[in-house]
Amino acid sequence: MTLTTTEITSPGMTLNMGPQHPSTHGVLRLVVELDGEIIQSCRPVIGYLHRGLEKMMEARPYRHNVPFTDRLDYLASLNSNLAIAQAIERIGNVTVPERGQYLRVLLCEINRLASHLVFLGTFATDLGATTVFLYSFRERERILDLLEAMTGARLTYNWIRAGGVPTDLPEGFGERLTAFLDEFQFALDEYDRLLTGNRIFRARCEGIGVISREMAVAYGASGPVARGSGIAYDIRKVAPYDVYDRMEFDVPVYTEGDCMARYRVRVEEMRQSARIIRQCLREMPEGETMAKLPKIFKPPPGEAYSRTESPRGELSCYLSSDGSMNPTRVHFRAPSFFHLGLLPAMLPGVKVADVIAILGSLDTVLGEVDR
Amino acid sequence: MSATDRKVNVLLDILISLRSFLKGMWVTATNLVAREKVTLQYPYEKPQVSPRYRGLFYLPFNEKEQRLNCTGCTLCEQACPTKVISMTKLGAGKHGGVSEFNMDLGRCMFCNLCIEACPFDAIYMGSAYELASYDRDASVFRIEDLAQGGKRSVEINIKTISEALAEEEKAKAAKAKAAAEAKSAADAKAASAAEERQAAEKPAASEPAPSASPESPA
Amino acid sequence: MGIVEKPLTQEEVDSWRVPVPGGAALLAPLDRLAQWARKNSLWSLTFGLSCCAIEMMATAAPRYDLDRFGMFFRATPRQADVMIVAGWVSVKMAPFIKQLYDQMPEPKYVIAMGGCASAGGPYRDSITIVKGVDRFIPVDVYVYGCPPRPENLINGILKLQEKIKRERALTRRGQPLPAREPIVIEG
Amino acid sequence: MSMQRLHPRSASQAREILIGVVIAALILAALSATPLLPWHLLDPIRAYFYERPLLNNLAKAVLLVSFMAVQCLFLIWMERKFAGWLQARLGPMHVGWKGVLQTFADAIKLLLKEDIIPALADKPMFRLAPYLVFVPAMLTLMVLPFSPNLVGFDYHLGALFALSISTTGALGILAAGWGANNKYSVLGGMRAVAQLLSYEIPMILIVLCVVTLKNTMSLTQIVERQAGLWNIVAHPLLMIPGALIFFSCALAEVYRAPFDLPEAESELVSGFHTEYSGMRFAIFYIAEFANNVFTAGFAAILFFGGWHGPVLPPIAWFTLKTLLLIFLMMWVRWTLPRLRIDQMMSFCWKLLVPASLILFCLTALSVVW
Repeated sequence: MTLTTTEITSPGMTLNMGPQHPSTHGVLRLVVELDGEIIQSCRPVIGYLHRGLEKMMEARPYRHNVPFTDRLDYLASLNSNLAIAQAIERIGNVTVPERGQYLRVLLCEINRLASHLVFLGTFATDLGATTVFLYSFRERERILDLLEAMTGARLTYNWIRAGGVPTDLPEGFGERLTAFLDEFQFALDEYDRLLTGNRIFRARCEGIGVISREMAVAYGASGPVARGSGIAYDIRKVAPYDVYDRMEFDVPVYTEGDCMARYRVRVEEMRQSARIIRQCLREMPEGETMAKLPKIFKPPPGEAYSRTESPRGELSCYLSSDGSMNPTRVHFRAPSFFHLGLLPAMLPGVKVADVIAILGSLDTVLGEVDR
Repeated sequence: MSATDRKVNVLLDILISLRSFLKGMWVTATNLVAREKVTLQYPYEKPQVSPRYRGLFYLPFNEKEQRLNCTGCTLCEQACPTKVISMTKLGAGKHGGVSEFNMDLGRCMFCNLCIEACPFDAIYMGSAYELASYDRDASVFRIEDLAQGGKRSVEINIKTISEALAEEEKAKAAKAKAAAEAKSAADAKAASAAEERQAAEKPAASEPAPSASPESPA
Repeated sequence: MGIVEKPLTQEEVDSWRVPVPGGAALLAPLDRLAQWARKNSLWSLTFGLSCCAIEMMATAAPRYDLDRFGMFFRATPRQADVMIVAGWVSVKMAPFIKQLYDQMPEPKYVIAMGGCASAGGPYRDSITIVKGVDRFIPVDVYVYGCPPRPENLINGILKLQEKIKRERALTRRGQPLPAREPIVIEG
Repeated sequence: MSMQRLHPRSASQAREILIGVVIAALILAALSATPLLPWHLLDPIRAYFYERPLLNNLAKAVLLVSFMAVQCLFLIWMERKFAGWLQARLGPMHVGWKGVLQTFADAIKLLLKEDIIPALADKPMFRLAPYLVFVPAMLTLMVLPFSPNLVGFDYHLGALFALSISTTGALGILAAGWGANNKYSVLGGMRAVAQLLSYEIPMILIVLCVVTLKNTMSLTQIVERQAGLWNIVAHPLLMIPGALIFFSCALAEVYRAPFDLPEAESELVSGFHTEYSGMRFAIFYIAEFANNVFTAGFAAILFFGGWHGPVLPPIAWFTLKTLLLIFLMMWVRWTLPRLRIDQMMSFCWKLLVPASLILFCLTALSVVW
């Protein structure tokens, strides 16, 4: 007679987090199977913001496509603009004037600051430190003031176009920006004192949501998520575009791969962005900001692929042309999408409360996931 | 790790934690007491938006020529990615204008492309941003909402343009009349010449078939 | 999926009048009190969809500070008075928004923030986007802009407060809605 | 200092602070003047009530509850204002002077809201739960001595009474979580009960320390025996760690950050009161603040000498101490992140319970010696 063992399991509980949940940062739905407080499996459901953007872009001329990218990654719309602008330039063989390139780098880095500040605020709020959110938004407002002075909008700028940047800096922009950066480093120190050293914050972040180096590579993680896992991968260094090869900056890398590492990477990136902005302001040459594009822009048949480093990771754009006014295919490689893919692999075995910390530390923007 | 070490570590950890809490609380306390409150009390204090701010559109009114700059060339309409603009043209060419100019802000992206497309400086984005309403249809801004000076300037615009058009029409009519007169004079001349010729050739005219058109050579 | 909204008749509205000795004269001050309380305590639902949600967050942030008007964000619809629909509404999301709206206790208000929530916005050509959230829930105030500035949103909230001030809270429990065509969610 | 370089305060706002200080001073002065009022005019009324003990107690209860409700509304306003200032904004501004009437508007609105009972809820439990939370919160306040002769019910086992009654609030929260039939509510309710019961143990041990030191369980007696020196000054080695432990437990008892897990907004939406709307939610909210007042007052009695203090009258001192402790709680709440549930439990069982036990032994030893 053989002994058979039957495993006795308690019926799990299915918890639906989202689509409307305070911590999902937009409309993501996580179907989480629980055993007590431990997660058995997790299935992210996306598509609540799907709007057929890539298809819509195919029906429009190249020039009209740029404003739509504002709404891809709405926390860093200038970076999204840059991705498609570069692809259009490649496909149409347009060279951007040098001042235009400097301006682009400047604007992108300012926007990176704004985006990381939103990360900081929302991440801290998810962990219960509501005040950090308000402090970081206080500094962000000043960045938005600067960007409004430059571009005329607060969130969806559409100010990096194919060919360059449509206008030059407004008067007194450099001084205002430098003054802001001088104060900003104190603000960063303040966040450090409020969060980084805090024992509770460390307890919530250290060793939570560990992404190993191999896993990060396997799942196509990029940006701060990859750099938090010990991969020194930054498109600005690996495949420099615009004038990033002339900039002096460090790529912060932490090897722990936990939430804390990703948080630290982003905070350190803010300091590095400030460095790049200062260099841009110092070294920017005079001259044209935008290359002339023909009124009716018809690139030769072919394909183009651009890679840029958005605050969330590697944001790339693929364009193909058949020689007509409209692209035949537009595709974006959105970093957040790949990071969401990490969730089902990471979450089993962690506690429910850590889901929020992990999701917050991945800093996904659902606008670019559901295109 | 020995037991005493662990005890010391626990104590140390407590002290470090307390210190980190106190550090954070010091930050919030300085913010409470020593820092400015950055709040802008909106309905009472209105912010100064930047000169480049992309708010509500307006059609500038040209005082010198007593009309809106817009010529109804539809370049902005073509430049719009989301088909916000629709207009009714009034006349064409040099004296062209618009009698209607609708913008549906419900689908507008405020992307500035229409303004860049305009060669006549006829459309701008102003600093007005208060766009709330109880009514969904209020998203469609008509020409009298957009034009500088409102309804009056639209009326003036239409008047100026239609006057110009009428003048043009008159001039055209006069020109056409002159041309027609010249033409009729020439025709008359030609006719009389033909008559003369006909008269001269009358004896031979009855020979070809009458069905043949006058242009076709016999 | 179709949601048909029937306009109220005057008889129905009249039947809701609360019969009280003394009538309106007695209830009017209470009415004023209720209006005052409702208009000054608009707790809003933490509910953001896309870009406009970031501006909504900025409105709650120190520079604009919604708390000045007694507005703060509640995570659960049961404790919310106003739902700010901030962002584009896809066909997949629409039933959830309807559900959240149904979960809110009366009296409840909706602000459609931004072009997308008001009228479909730039995505009016897209098949997956509902052309305005008023296709399935009644909207009180539309705020246009892409995204609207925080001041613009506050302006919308002030408009909503004015609307609440005109409402009869106790003497009449519902206002006749303007007749509308039947509303159907497309897609 | 370097930190001052960010957003330095302007002069007009300094003026506002000055106004606040002046108003606080005026209120304190008014409180100090209360003994000078012609209280003897009320004597006939008092006599009437003293002859009828049942009516007397009823009147006391009604007075206490209405006073606490109004005080809680005021406290909520203060908290919102405080949070606003701490977060570089202004807080309520437009309802009444500087938003004083804000919470009154909130309360009236909540009363007029539709009352929803979910279809799948356990209806009797759902209805009962708010009162199960509210009543203990009010009962605990009954034994707090606001001044030598202002105490609702001068019970000789006051400390025991307060501790045991405050624990029963957990029952209401569990009922709320369970009755709503919502997953988040259940999780919140479970967390609340686990947290309350665990943190009760170190709290009781610390209260026992004080009781052992002062050799009485009556709260009035505990205060009276601190006449010369406050506990925290008289026995610094025992009472400073004791006060710290008590303070952490108090934070956990009233569900305040960093221990606000039962209603952690980012995790559990609103925890146990997720499904509550309108009036019932208002009751939860007020009970929470009444608990807050109670724990702060309790701490003031145990460690800071209750109503004792120079110059000002007893009631003013007690209010001042309670308010300061409440502010401390608010300050901690708006600064620290939230712990995870298991971390919080291990913090209690691995650190607070042993520490309070050691402290209790030390106290016993010090008394014996």
